[in-house]
Amino acid sequence: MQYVEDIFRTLLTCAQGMRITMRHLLFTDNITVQYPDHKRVLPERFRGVLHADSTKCTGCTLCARACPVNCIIIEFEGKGKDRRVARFEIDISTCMWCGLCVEACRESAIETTLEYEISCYVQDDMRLKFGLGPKKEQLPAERAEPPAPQAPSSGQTGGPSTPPESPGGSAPGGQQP
Amino acid sequence: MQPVTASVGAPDLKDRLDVLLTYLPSFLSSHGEIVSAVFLLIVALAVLLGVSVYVCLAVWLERKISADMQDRLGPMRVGWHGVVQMLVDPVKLALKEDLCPGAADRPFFMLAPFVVLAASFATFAVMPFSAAFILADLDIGVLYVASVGAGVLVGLVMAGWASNNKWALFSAIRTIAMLVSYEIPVGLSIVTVVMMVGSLSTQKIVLAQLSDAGMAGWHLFRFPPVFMVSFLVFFIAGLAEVNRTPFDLAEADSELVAGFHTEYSGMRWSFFFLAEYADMLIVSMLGTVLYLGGWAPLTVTRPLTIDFWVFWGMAALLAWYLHWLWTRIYLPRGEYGLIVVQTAILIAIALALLVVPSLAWFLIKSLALIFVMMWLRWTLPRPRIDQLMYLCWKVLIPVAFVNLFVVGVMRLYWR
Amino acid sequence: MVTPREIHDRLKAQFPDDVGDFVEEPVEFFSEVKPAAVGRVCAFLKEDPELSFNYLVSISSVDLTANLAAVYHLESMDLESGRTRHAFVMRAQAPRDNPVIASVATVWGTAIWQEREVYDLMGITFEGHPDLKRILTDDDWVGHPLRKDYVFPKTYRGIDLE
Amino acid sequence: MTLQNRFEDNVILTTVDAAINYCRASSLWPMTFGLACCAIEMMATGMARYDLARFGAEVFRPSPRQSDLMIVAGTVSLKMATRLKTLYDQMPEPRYVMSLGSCANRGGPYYLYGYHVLKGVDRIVPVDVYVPGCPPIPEALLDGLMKLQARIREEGRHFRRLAKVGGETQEGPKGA
Amino acid sequence: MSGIVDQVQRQKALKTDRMTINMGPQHPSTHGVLRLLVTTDGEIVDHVEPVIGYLHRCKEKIAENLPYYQFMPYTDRLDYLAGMNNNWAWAMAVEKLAGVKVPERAEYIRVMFGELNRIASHLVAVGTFGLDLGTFTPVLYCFHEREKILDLFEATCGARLTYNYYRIGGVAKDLPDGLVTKIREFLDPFEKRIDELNTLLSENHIFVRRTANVGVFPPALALDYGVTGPSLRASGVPHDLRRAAPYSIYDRFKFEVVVGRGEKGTVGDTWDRYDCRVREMSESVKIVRQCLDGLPDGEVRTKLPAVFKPPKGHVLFKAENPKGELGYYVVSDGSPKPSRVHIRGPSFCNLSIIPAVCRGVMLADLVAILGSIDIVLGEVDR
Repeated sequence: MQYVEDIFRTLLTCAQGMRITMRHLLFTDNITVQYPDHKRVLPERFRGVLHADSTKCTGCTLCARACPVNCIIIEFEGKGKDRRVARFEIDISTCMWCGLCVEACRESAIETTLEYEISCYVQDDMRLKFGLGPKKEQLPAERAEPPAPQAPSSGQTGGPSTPPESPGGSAPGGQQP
Repeated sequence: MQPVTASVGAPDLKDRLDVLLTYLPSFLSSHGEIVSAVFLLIVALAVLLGVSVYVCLAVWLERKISADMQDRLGPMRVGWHGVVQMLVDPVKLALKEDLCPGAADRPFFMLAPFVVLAASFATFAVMPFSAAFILADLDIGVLYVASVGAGVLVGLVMAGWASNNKWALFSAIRTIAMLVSYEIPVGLSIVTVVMMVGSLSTQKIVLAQLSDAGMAGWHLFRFPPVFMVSFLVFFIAGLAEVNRTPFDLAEADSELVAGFHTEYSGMRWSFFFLAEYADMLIVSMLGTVLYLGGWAPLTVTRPLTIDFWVFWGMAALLAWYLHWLWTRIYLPRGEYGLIVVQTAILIAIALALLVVPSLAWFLIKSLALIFVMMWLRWTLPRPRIDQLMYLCWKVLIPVAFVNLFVVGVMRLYWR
Repeated sequence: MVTPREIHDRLKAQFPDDVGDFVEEPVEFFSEVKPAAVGRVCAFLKEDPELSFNYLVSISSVDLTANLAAVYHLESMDLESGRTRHAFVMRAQAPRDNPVIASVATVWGTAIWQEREVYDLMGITFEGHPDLKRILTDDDWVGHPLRKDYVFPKTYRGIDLE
Repeated sequence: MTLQNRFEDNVILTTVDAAINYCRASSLWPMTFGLACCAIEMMATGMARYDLARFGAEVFRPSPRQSDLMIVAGTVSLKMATRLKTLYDQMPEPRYVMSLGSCANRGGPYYLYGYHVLKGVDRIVPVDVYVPGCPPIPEALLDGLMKLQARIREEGRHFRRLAKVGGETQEGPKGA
Repeated sequence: MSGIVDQVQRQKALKTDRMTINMGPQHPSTHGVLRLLVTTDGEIVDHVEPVIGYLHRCKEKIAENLPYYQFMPYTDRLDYLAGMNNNWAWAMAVEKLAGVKVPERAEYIRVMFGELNRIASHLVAVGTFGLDLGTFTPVLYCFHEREKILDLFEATCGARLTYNYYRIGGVAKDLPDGLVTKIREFLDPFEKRIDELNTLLSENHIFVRRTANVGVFPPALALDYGVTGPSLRASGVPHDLRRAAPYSIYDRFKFEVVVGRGEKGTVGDTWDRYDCRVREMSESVKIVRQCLDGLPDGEVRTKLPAVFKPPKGHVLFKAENPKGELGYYVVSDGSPKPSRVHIRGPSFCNLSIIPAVCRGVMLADLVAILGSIDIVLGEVDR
């Protein structure tokens, strides 16, 4: 009757449930990606932190207008012919990683890198500065070699006693002095 | 005894030593009880230390087993496979700020963890670790365990009431309902075993199961269906006694925020954690003593008895699992920590088997029961409080009574 | 399948002075209703056996600079087959300085929360609502944010918002 | 402190401070404080694939009393800000705050027109590590956690407040 | 005899007062920042009043100040478990308003990712429902499956949770090569994982006793409170927008609308809502397979003018989200920015039924009912 059937049903279904967890205990592999030692291969369209290439940028501010949060700040200096980008900053503390700026830029000066290890201790580390744009006439002569994006700062994160180097969380990309 | 008069001149060190040495034996023999008190104190501290080490090991083991059951890895970065993790947690907890909420009932709030700890550790006095090694071989051993175990309830309710937090109050009321009502099935299943043995002392219960037939002598396999049902009743009620999932209604994270120890932090909270794992050990030890033949060894050598096959079967399964683990699991930094640790544990158990066989058998059986408790924790959902009460009053207690009656009848006719 | 125009005409017949004209702006046609009569009209729309609008999709508030409007999207769904029989859109406008619209909380249960939200964000009070108080912002919030002339607060409980 | 890392991994030669900091760093128990989308990423970090338990942070303690790391994961609205402050005050002392995601860093996407959104958690609670991203992927959270652990290891005498690396953080009200 | 009588009298005279506790904004089982003001008499819940607004992020005010295409990333953060479906509803609302044509391939891609995201959202719903009732393991198995789907999304649009992949008039980028095979690799073993979940959770007798006949939503009451989606279908109303008012190209796909059968108890109880979500996942798998078979090629986005100005007018468009009917009421005055956007969140209405249903229910059941209607606070508070 209902009373007895309840007991046996409970025991039976509990046993089936336990069989599954035991199967996972014994036979299935663990799927953990051990982050600091094995890094997951990111797809090439991955939207990491933004990197603006100051040499390609012509200062058309299309990206600044496309950003819903206005976190790209561009300032110019000089007028007319030799007007150039004096200050190109992206404030990634308000950026929403939507990628609309990358779509808006025609010269593809601004792209998303595969970089995600950008946590830091202080607010203004999160304001990426991408330096001065090249003067119009100097463009061909001394085009500065764009700094290669910094290798992810995983460093040697070995056993417990060795803290990873440069805990200051240096921002990647062309943080030129 | 004629006192030795000191030699002329200021008595130097040598003379003092002589006086001491001549008097000491007579002094000791005449004050026997002080000696035994000191001896007991030392042994009690040893057991206390042993249990704390066990708790650290159990926490680590639970994390690792639950991780493996959920296809993940558990603590890894702290030493080899998180082995150091079990030392790190208590140290961190000890150094936390010791908060006591303003409106809390201060004395009770402070006292509750110690009451819980004292009650759960007191029951180790009666556990028969091996033929000779038992702290206090009381005649009313099992009754002592049941009654002192109820002290944990007092501590939990004190904690729940004193922390002046609505959630803690909720869980305190639930704890009363649950623990008190689950004492009865535990008591009844103990009575069925005691009726078989005829004495309450744990040592005699184990001796009753000690026979050359090995496993066949255990209570579990006496009158086959009856005692297995009784063991099941005991195990389920024991789970509820210890607040382990699927009955962890007292500190159900999803409903009550963290149960009676919501307001506790740091060291006080770790006492509750310690007490919970100690309770788990007690229930599994009690189960081993009552049903699985305490420290009665498995006759491994004689191929006729079933335990020969059981033991070597389990050993083969474990060896196969280790081999599978060695080939399949990939480990960072090349070391095979998990396997080394597991083999180390196995070798330790094997050694203990040779050195102190009865103690090792007793621990293996309790650890097996603890593994089943952990296994249950990660599979079953949590019943509601009224379903829990229904389970206790409408299912466990009637079954236990019927069982008691059947054992009584059998005991009467078949010795 | 009853078209919105027929529903409008039936309403016009039922409540001649309460129902305004049938606006045929692009995409969705709706009919104007006087704010005070909204309760009665909705009750009729729900009870009428043939129309039986049992599903109030949403009450949206719109700031038409001159006055504030509440737009009611209704649907009639037959519970066995799950088909929507017909849909209807209704708008009630209330003057900006003292926007009061009759509440439909007694007609549909979902209106209780939706009207509280409209009151909270746009400031239209619904008289006849069981407990009309703010639902999304806190009770001590000043102003109704979704109005076009809303000024963002500078500080809130001691936290500056610059 | 340099004495510490001259030996290879597992030989621990250390002072009491470093040992205490090490224990404190490697068993950070986070408090379940998920607000919005970042909470889902925090849960994903706790699950099988990224496994926060590897860092000793296995138990997501529900009550603030037993946790020592508050991960602010999601948008802090103004209605929630006062609750967040009381929750922070209820945590026992060696407590750390990780601000996860742009919303917690500085209001994120709701910086311009978000009248009801708090522009950054560090206005009400001292923040120890910021993890940019919207939402940051689980590896970024783990990276933030490791940087927090590195910083805890370099903390000064064990009861003094955190040694600020790279200058003083915003002047949010200090802990006890 | 009289002793007992006056003892009973004294028992009755014992004044037990209600206790109001609030399952505060930070509570393990409220899915996010929801506060329930619960007045209980012992374990029995007497009255529940949800207090929301702790995640109110002023989406509607932001929508009025941004051009149409820039509001798309904000729709991801509405129901942050189903970013693709929110994007889709917003894209279609504006397309219906402006009469924009969408190329064939883009429609197929949209349906495919919408359904994949439905599976991911249901996986989280089912997993956390198990968490509310005490089991910890199923949520890990569900998240393991969900991670595979998130990898597919990450390969196409670069983000795991906030995709911003749909555009007005199509889709941002075409599928990366090799994605179709990856999707098939995910779909094939998925059925087996659902059966494993069933044996582990839904068939477990403790789980059944805990959820059957608990929190029954009668269909009329559910519709009166605007409950839609799996919660409404579990009460026996086969209302699914994909079949009732097929938008996009849903009329080409064969799938059956999952309705609550009341297997373990009455129709419309907590177990049914849970079971509907589990069965809906296999329906979505069917749809994705049909999409993959019929995927045409061609470009994925129609060209729109740089400054996109839809005509003056207003529209309410509803799409079938995993949680229910997500509606956008868009009023445009001809300028590039919408003059008013009202978002009809399904979780907002689903949550509003809690006070009406949870009267005289146990505290543990309140948690179960809340878990079964599967709300996401981003959509409740907008």
